[in-house]
Amino acid sequence: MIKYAWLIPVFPALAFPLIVFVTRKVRLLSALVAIAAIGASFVMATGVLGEVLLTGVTMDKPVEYATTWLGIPGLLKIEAGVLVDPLTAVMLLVVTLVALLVEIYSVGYMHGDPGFATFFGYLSLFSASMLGLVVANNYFMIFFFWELVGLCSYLLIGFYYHKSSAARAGLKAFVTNRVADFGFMLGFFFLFAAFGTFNFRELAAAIPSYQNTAFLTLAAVLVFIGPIGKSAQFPLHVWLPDAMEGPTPVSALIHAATMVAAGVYLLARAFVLFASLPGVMLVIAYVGGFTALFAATIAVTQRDIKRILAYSTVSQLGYMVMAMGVGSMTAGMFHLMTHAFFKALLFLGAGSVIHALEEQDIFRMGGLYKDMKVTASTFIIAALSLAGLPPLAGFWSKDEILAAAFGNGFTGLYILGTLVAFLTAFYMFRLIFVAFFGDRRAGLHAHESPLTMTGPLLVLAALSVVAGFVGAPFVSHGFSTFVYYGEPHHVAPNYGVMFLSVAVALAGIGLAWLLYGRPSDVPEKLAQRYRSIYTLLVNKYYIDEFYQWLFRRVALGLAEAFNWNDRHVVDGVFDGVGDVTRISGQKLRLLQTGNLQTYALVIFTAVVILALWMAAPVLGGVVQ
Amino acid sequence: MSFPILTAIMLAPVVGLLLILVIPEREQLTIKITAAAATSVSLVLAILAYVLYNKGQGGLQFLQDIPWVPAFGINYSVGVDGMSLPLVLLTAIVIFTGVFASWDMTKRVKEFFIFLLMLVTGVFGVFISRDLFFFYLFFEVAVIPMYLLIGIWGSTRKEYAAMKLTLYLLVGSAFALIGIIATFLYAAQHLGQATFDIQTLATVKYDLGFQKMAFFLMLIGFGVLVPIWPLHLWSPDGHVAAPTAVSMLHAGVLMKLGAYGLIRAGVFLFPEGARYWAPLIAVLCIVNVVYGAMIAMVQKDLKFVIGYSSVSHMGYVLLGIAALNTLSLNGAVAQMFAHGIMTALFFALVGNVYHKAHTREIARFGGLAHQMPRVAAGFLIGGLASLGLPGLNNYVAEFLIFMGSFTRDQALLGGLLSFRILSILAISGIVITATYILRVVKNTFFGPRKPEWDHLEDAHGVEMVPVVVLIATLLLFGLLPSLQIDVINSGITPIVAKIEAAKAIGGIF
Amino acid sequence: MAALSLLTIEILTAVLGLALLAIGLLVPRTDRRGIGYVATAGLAGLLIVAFGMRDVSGVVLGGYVIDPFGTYFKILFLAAAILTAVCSFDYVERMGLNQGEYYALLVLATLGMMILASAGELISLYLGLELMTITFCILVAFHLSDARSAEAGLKYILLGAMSSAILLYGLSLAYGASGSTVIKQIGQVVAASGASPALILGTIFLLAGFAFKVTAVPFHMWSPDVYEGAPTPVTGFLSVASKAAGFAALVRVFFGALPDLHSFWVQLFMALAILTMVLGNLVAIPQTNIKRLLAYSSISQAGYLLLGVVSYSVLGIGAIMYYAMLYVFGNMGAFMAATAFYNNEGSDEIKDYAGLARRSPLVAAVMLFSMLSLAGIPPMAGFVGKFYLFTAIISRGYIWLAILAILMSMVSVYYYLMVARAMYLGNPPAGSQPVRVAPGLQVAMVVSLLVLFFLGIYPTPLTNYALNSAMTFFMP
Amino acid sequence: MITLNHYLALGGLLFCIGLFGALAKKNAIGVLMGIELMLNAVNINLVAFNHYLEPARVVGQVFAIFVIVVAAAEVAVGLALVLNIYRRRLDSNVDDLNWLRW
Repeated sequence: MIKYAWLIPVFPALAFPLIVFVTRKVRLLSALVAIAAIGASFVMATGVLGEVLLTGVTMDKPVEYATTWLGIPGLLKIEAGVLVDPLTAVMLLVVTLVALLVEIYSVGYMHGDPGFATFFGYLSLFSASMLGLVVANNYFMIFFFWELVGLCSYLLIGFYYHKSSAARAGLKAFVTNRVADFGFMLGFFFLFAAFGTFNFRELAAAIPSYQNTAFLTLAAVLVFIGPIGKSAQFPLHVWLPDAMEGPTPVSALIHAATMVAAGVYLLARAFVLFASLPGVMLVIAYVGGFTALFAATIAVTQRDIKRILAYSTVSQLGYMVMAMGVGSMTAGMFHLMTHAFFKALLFLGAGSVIHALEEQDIFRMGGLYKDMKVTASTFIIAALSLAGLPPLAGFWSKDEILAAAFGNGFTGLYILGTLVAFLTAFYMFRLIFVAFFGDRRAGLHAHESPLTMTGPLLVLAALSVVAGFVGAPFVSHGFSTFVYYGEPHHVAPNYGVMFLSVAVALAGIGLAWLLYGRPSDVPEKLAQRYRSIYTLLVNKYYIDEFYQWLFRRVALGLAEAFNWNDRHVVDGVFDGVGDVTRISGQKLRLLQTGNLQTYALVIFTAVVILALWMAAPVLGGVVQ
Repeated sequence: MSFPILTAIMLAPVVGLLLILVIPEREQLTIKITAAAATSVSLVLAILAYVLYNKGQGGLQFLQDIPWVPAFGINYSVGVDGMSLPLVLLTAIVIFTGVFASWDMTKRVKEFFIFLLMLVTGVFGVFISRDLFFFYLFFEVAVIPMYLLIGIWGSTRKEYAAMKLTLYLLVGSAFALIGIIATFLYAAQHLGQATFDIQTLATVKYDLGFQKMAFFLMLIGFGVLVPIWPLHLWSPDGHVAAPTAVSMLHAGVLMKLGAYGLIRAGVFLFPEGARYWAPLIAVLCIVNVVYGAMIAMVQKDLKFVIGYSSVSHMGYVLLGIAALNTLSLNGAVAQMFAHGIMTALFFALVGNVYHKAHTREIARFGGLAHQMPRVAAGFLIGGLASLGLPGLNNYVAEFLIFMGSFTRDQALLGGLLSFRILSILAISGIVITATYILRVVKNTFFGPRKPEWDHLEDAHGVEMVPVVVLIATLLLFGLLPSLQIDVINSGITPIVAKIEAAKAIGGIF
Repeated sequence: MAALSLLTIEILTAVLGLALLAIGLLVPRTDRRGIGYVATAGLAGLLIVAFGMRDVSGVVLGGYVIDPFGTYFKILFLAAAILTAVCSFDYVERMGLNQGEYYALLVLATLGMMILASAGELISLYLGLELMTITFCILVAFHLSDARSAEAGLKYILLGAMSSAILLYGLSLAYGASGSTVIKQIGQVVAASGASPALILGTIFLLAGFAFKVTAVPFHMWSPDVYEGAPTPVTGFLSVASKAAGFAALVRVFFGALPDLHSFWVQLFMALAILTMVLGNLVAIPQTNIKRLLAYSSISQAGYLLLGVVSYSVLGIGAIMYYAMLYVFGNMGAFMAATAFYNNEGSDEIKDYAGLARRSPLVAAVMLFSMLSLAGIPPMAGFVGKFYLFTAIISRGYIWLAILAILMSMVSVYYYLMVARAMYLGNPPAGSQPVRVAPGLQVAMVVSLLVLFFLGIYPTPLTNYALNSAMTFFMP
Repeated sequence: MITLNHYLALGGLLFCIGLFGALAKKNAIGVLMGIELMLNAVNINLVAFNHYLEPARVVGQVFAIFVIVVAAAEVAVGLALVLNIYRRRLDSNVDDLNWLRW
């Protein structure tokens, strides 16, 4: 199976042109093509995972094969290759599974949309790029697909291109990521300059023995900029909340479960690079930790259901990055997996709600539980999982991160993580209490979504419950012995940490119940009391405004200045030369007076001048 | 002797031109078809040559020599190597699509196609010449038709732009001519025989002072064409004023003449001079890239955006030349090709919109994707190409240039500045490019539908030929770059060999 | 008697001229148009004869040199004369005067140039010069009904006379300094006994005299006025032929008699060349009258030709010869187009040329390509000529001079394109008919156009001919 | 004893006088006469040189005679043109000959 792993991206890659050029007119057929393709990939992916497990392919003994895509003898060899190790296998499974479910869900969600077929085309293109990114065996290839997923995200965010806001959000997402990619690209240029290869394993072999730490640090930091953008870490997180302009399935698949996780995946892939540089690791850890807290605080005050989930996503991604930073690649990937399931579930649930209500402001919802039982219950399960209550998936993965932070002596980050856990529980249940309980708002008549939509919800719900067990501490040969860096280490369960995290989670839920569980005016009072903080949070720390100012005033101002310079100064100089020529012509022409005696005079004067010029040496000789 | 395929490529337009001369003016369709036929012959032959070219063997192929002016050692000698072959192909593609892009031309059609074919003949000639004299001669042949084409069929400030363009190009070429003659005389002394054959000239050992002088002359001469800042102003004005097909040919091919000449007659003949001036080129190329892109960001007219984006993109070519190593030079040539195709695509589409909407003011557009989805898609793809999206030809080119210039680790200004810093600055252009291109796409094609444009019909029928052909080309070489790079590399190798053989001298600063 | 056979061309030309004079008096006014045809035919015949004698060389009476160099120029003069004659048919009829005289003078002027080109001795040189000048100034003033023509004539005769006075003074000094009027002997004397101050002074006077004929700045000032006032075909003839003759004589005297002083006069000529190129081109820009524009452009052309002298080499002379020859076709082409236009519109103002391309593609094309040739844009012959000239001076190390020259020729592109702009970009005035051109003139225009293209694309034959002739001039 | 230089000085003087006349006289006829003086100055030179350098051969004198003849022809044409213009404008002032300029 593994030796056909390269087919996994190929299926959806073929589906895209097929849909766009052939079946676009036939809507349902297009959907089928897309689903069939990703389904095939899913089957392959499971097969690959199975083979990895059975044939004992481990992180140290991966399977790799490649063909040269572009080569310049002796200088450059760029491979198109496949690298399969447990990391890849897991990632493949997660991506194909979520993608499959989301596409099925979309049949119901997008039904009736004019761009139905195109939508599935884009989804297929995205899946292809994402899977390509996952199987990539070198930096160049990963960057290649990295950019392509960026493109798909741009296309899908701007899918409703008639909405200016959507178009703007797409642009913002692409440009923000571009900034990050610039860093990423420089990063692996530095690596190439130092080692002359892009290949992960060759680099992994070479890096430990490389002396010039400063150079390597520079490279590592630059590479890390990539994830900062893709995984929406502070300060490049701004694009992700706006990305919610896209259709909800897109938010679920791309901007929650898979693409945004690509950054974390890259960190895992390049882990050898960072692991050797404690300083960089620290940076990563704190960027992640800070983002987690920062985003959580914003999520607390948002009203739009998708934005709350978006900030929660940012926050959780921060968690994963932090996990990488504290040195536990296992924990990071583990959380990536579980998060993929329950966050996708949350978004799809939200989508189902929006689909029913055409409404996104949670404070205009309420009592949805009565009308949409499936949606609501699955949503709650996912929320509990995210909040980290045992025995749900989220609990295990988050606990592993906290344990790692604590265990590796990052106490500060540990506390911070715990705080985030509290906030997470709080804002999730704030959402739930407001939207799903309480009494119906007037004018809103919700109805449960069709099976195509609820089906995926149920599957994901199941996963959100069980997925955690693969990595539970009491499982001897679990996730941690499967996906790891360096030595497979089985961390012993740290019950203190477990207990505390559960406690804070419960506390959060309780607080949410106190404030929002029943009618009360406390929230308003608090908002009044701490107005400054409240506005700061509502306005997301004014970071968007800052970037706006930076672009409009600074960048465009500079551009205008350049433009003026080009049009007036530079052009002025060259046109000036032309004018001088022309004018001097007009002036010189006046010498031609028309009077023949003047002409004669000129002639004789010239003769005299020439004579003197020639005679000068002779006369000079006479004088001496 | 075998079939002179290159001469045929060049003369096919001439034949078409002569045929059109005898077709009465009112037979517009016949004229257009004749032009299309002539150019398609060139295209087919060019593709044939590209396929038949023996990469393994490399070097100049499809040679043909006819003694021309023995007294001066001038021969009509043609041949292509890995560097010129892609550019011949580029020219063929662009002119072919250009004819279709000007299918809706109705004003003085006969003269238009006559001049157009005259122009392209010159361009072909430049790329296939192995003889510096003919190289220059063909180049100049291309200039005057350009003046008339822009002057008669142009749009905004056409007469001013046409004159400006012509004078810039001619003054520039003047320096190149001096350089060529000086080289010729120098070589004639050392070889004891008069020759203009580039390969032979390259065997001469020019002393350092001469190299500095000659390369500088070439730099100005061909730099104007590239266009190198601050000699670039003819290009935005020219692009904007020129009619669609001419803009395509002009931005698509003519600028490449400059870069090509700079490599062929500059770097190849005077490697040491090149080393000496490289830092200057590098600095100017940053201005091109960043400054050009910034200016493009605030343009109001679609064509001005594309015009300045060309300035910016050709900056990458300059960077590739300045870095003077295999990767970068491969990238530079690839970028010439890729940019040519990409920008031709842009101009074809903008021309299409302009022809129907009679305006190019971005502010007036918006939501055009509703009325013209195909145009929008094409434009978006062009935009993605120009911002260097993987999977499209430009990415490969830019990537190679960046790699090349980045791996060049040279200290400038006594260590104050490193070449690597310069290349990083230049690479930052990809961000600005993404910004302005996608902003234009957003403001022009996305957003709510504007009823005032409902009368616009989407590109269809013949109008789609350029779009399809050009996009297909971008994808082909973007997904299978080795088809392109292997050829180019076979042409770059000897040049790099000369550069490495040259004694390592410091740059101007 | 072998000596006389060397003079075949001159004798026949004289005969033709006198014959035309006689015919002009004999035939009735009604069908005098035929005279033009006779003249053309005769000149064509002479051209053939001259071409037949292109390799003959010998000396008549010790002072009159027949050599390929001279014959080359004779061919040039005849070509120019033929084009002028063809160009004059309608024009002279419009002037409605005794056509016999006109063509006779034309032919005699040609004879003067021939003598000038072959004169190996100062007296005959002077005679040739004056024959040319006097006939020309009658031709210039030929348009009796037009006061401007008369003014031009008077200016030409007065200034011409002054300049020849200067020239004569120079000749007398040269004679005095060397005791001989035979150029070769003067050369030997100078080589033997060096240069006396008197001779240097004489050199300067000679230079001034020739500079006047070749319209080198600042001795050019007569030419714009005369060119504008004169009948258009005459202007054309004057601008190409008398200039070429001037150069022929100049080269003979300076390269033949004063090679040992070249370090002196080369720098003088360089100064003149620079002034001529710069001023000629700059002042041409603001012109609005096509003849005056061409006048200034032909001044600047003289500047380029002087570069050949400055280079002081075989290549230089060859370049001069090549350039002069194609300059005949380039300039005459432009003047023929101008004449054709004048015959229809009665105007020489550039603004009236608006939309000419639509009214008469041929005339417009001839004007355009002739001007491109003058500007030195490939594939026109002018490019090759300039290429040789620049090569010649760069080979002498004057790169800066070459750059200046070529920049100036780019300036010239500007004002030539201004005409092209009117013809192609402008729109014809409402209700204008197509320009009709007499068949003879059409043929002539097409021929000169073809020559320009041919010499531009395949210059080899003329190149070789010019270079070989230059060679024989240096080492007879 | 009169030497060659005396003659040359005379010639030079005459040339300058003629030149002055040519430049200063406003009447076209006057200008023509000035030019005649210049030509005569040349003749003096020629004859003097001939006499002092190589009395045997008469090259210089022949030259002088040619000059005289040609000068006559020149004057003839010149006068004709002056007459033509005089008929037209009833004056022969060279300052008024400026229709053609710039």
